[in-house]
Amino acid sequence: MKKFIDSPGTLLDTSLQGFAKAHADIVEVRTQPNFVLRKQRKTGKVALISGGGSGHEPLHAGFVGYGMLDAACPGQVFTSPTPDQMLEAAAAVDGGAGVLFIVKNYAGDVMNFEMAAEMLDGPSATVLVDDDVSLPKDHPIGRRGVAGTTIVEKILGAAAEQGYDLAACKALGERVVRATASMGVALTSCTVPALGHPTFELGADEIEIGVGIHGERGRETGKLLSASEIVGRIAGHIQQELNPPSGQAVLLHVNGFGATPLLELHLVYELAWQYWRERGLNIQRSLVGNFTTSLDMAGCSLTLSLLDDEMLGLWDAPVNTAALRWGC
Amino acid sequence: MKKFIDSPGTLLDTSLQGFAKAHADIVEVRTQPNFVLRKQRKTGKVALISGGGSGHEPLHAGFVGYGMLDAACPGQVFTSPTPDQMLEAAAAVDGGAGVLFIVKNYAGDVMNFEMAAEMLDGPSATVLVDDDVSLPKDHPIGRRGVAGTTIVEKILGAAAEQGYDLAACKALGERVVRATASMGVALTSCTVPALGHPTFELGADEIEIGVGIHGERGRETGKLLSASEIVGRIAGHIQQELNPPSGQAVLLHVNGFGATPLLELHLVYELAWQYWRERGLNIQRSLVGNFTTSLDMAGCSLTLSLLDDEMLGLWDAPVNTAALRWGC
Amino acid sequence: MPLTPAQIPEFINAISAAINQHADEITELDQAIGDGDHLFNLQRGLEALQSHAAEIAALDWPAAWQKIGMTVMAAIGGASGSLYATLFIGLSKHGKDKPTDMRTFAEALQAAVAAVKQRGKADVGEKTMLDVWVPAAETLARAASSGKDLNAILDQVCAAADAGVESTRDMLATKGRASFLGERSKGHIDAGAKTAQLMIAAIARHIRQAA
Amino acid sequence: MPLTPAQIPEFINAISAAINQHADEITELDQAIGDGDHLFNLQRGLEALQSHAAEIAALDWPAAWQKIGMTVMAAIGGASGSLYATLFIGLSKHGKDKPTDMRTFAEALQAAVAAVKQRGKADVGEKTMLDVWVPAAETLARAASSGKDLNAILDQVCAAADAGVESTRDMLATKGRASFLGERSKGHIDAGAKTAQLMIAAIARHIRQAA
Ligand SMILES: Nc1ncnc2c1ncn2[C@@H]1O[C@H](COP(=O)(O)OP(=O)(O)O)[C@@H](O)[C@H]1O
Ligand SMILES: Nc1ncnc2c1ncn2[C@@H]1O[C@H](COP(=O)(O)OP(=O)(O)O)[C@@H](O)[C@H]1O
Ligand SMILES: [Mg+2]
Ligand SMILES: [Mg+2]
Ligand SMILES: [Mg+2]
Ligand SMILES: [Mg+2]
Repeated sequence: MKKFIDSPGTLLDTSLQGFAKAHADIVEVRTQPNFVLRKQRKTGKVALISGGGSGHEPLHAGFVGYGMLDAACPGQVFTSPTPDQMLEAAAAVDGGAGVLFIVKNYAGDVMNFEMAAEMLDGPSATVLVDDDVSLPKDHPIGRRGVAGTTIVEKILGAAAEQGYDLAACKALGERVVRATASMGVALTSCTVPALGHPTFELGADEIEIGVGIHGERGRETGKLLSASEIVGRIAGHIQQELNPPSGQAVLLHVNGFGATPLLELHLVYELAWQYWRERGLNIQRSLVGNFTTSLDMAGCSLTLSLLDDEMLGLWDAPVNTAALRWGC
Repeated sequence: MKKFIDSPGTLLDTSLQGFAKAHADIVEVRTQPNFVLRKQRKTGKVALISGGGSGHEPLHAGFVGYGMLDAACPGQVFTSPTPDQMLEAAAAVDGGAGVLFIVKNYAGDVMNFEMAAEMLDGPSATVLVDDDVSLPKDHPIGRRGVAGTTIVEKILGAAAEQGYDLAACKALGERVVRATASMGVALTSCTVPALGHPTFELGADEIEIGVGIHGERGRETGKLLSASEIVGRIAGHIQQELNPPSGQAVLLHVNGFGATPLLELHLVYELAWQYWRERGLNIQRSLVGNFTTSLDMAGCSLTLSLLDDEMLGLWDAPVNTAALRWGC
Repeated sequence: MPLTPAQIPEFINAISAAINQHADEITELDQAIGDGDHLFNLQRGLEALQSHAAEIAALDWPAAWQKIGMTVMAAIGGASGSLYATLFIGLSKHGKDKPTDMRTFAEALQAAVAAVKQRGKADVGEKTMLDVWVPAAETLARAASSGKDLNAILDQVCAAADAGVESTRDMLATKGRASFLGERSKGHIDAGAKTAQLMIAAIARHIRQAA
Repeated sequence: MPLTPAQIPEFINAISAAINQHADEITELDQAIGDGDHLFNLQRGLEALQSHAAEIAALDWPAAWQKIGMTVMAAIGGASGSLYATLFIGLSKHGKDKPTDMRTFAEALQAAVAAVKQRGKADVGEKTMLDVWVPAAETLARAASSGKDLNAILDQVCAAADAGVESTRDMLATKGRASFLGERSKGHIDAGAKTAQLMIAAIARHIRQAA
């Protein structure tokens, strides 16, 4: 394994210190237990808290700041954070209007956030993100939360900033989740620092279709395809899931898993754009880049969100975080 | 080779189309010859034009927009663009106050921009970026331009926006270049799409020290070191070069080469921060992320810029591009 | 010889030794159909317990279980972190105000395992640690209430745990990360089932030796 | 049999064939001490020339060289793009208002190579294409002015080009990307020198066959 680390055990904590310093205008990092919170807090506003295993950066810590998250709880690499992190984060950022947990649908994340919510004194609610359509809708533990999380967190962040109350935030979050579908393809596995070697081996002409974001295998190993074929394939699943009417306004997000160059991500964006334009969609907003990553995995996912005017306005609202910034 | 491409020959053009659509609020892309220009142009302002081989994204097209570049000329992957691109770009963005070319010091880039400047009718000047201290100062063709380019382009972009004239822009640019030093380390090579395999092979316990940004070998192949050792090593070269007095205000930039996760880049930032704090520097600004990449190369570079008040103010000035955005 | 919390440090050490001895196997299992962190998760939990061992040893059983639960809750993370936290907090809740003999422990364990089922929304047959904990707890309850001698009880519980691990091999995973793989999850035993069995076996071995 | 621009399409094809035949070798060379794009750069240039070949064939020599120069300038990029553009534009400038015999061509070539030196701020001995173009142009001038027959001239020029390529092997690169490698640049011949030699040899072969 070749990585910039001193030891797997110190990677996360040292990295968080660097993150805090590099973005000291926006965030603070607290330790024991670890959480990242925004510097400028606001009372009377629903506090948004997310979190999950590390290794997906900039998700979630990179989304802490004005117009998005109030706090993020980073677990060890690919390991859900623990309830004490969430409780401390809630204590630090609760502005008196309740806490909304935004949770990607993984057993570990769900159960740890659930324990935190049970132990929390004040009012809280949870929005579960499960946008990965590579799994069937009736999958026994539900679908995974993947790159659509960025969209959910951005839109909810704007809503909370504008004074939506806890119930309205939860309802909006669930609406965004329902309107959002993603699917990803891996060209390589990734190397978890504590493991020291790639989680799985792929042949030189193989790709993994329908992957999550933890370096685990996907639903299917396939032969290497052209970018057009890959886009046709995964866009097809999303299209089938959302079945948007012609003229529907959408947000198209191409998310890199970490090691895929922007040159390729923009190519994928162009192909996906063409795919959906041919199907009559009105692609109003876009997001291309590495937002929900899997360490050093090569690959990418497509996410489509059906937008209504409210969601569009909230998407466009000012945001000032390490990884997403506009309008301020 | 596993990449998202249909064919190496169409990668760049299709990707540029995707880039144009994904950032349609900020840029336009023209073809035959290819160049990217900002949508909102301004007369009476020095026009800043940069360019270079593709494969370094977001550099330079990602820096086109308010407060930074007026146009960027993307060459084929790792191949300098051609004079006709620069001439067309100049014709499109010249606001009547002359054209400043920002050129990374590579023979191909230098010669092609030189030919363009010779053929250009109006006044022009060139700022050559040569911040790579892995080469000796007296290297026969000078040092390479690497990640410091982002800093030069940001500061000059703000200056041009504020009305600096051509001579003032050139003088400032040369001052920033003199105040800036970089050095990089590669953990892997990268794969140029037209080639289809990594440009060089590194052993599982080897790193390449003092690399440029074209996947070429560095000055030296070394054994894998800890992150602290690597940072100590390359920061040491930069420190020796700039020899900043204690208390000096600086900008510290950790640049990823493409496949190195943010988790590691922030770790490197923390270690570099400690290195320079121990030497009494006043680290006032930071930039951590993938800005000057080498396709899918794993690795990173450190860049240190000594800041004076003018440079600091220009760094902080509003910028609105695909890849850098703040204050607006 | 009734067990007391004073013995907890020894149990923790025995479990740690067993887990470390099977480190590579555990990681391979969680990598094959999970995400490869299960070993490190447990090791983090065991280290945290080791550093609180003296404190825990001085408590009564319910307080000790509670402290163990809170410690692993904060140290492990992941699915196994919340599940083991639930298990130990469950033991604490259900062991309160009761004598600490084998029968009441067996009852408390059954209740705690039920809490784990609820936390995980899972049951036997889904290729998880429950395929070990459920039969082990049931066997303990049955054996303890039938008045068997300690060694016989331990043998039966260990046998149930062994069979439980093995049963996961051909199961289709419907809970945990392995479930994402669908049919591809078949053919590997579940990492969490394996470590549950290792813990049970380590404790049984330690009790036998101490006896 | 004086050469005319009408033959340019054949020359382009002959050069393309030679370059394609040595494709792997060229790429290996530019990869060993450069960045691996030299083959594709030349191929892009040659394709562009091929698509303008008919138009170029109808021009007079100075206009043809100018068009060739502008075409490669816009098609190639990289170091070789500007250098070859400079070479051909140089041939155009220096060939104007002069008869198109071998001597005046040789003079024009020397002037054009001088322009390339200036563009590249380089000279022989720096491990570049100049290690082929400079001796080839000098040899051509010497041989042409000594009134040798065409085949002998061609043989000498080709020999000079061959020797030029070989001379780059043990040189320390001081220009081009290879110079970044310092001592590590030694032991490989320069890709741009190799392709210059391939072009010269292909043209010579074609002239001989046509004669
Ligand atoms: N819903 C669940 N109910 C019971 N056990 C589960 C459940 N989900 C996962 N497990 C168990 O947890 C183990 C994985 O633990 P671990 O690797 O530490 O966490 P994670 O799955 O979050 O990476 C699985 O092997 C399985 O035995
Ligand atoms: N300054 C220079 N003067 C003359 N020839 C040069 C110079 N720099 C590079 N070359 C030649 O150009 C060749 C490389 O061309 P190419 O690979 O197409 O461009 P690049 O170096 O920009 O990738 C080198 O092998 C060398 O022969
Ligand atoms: Mg995990
Ligand atoms: Mg090149
Ligand atoms: Mg796991
Ligand atoms: Mg080259």
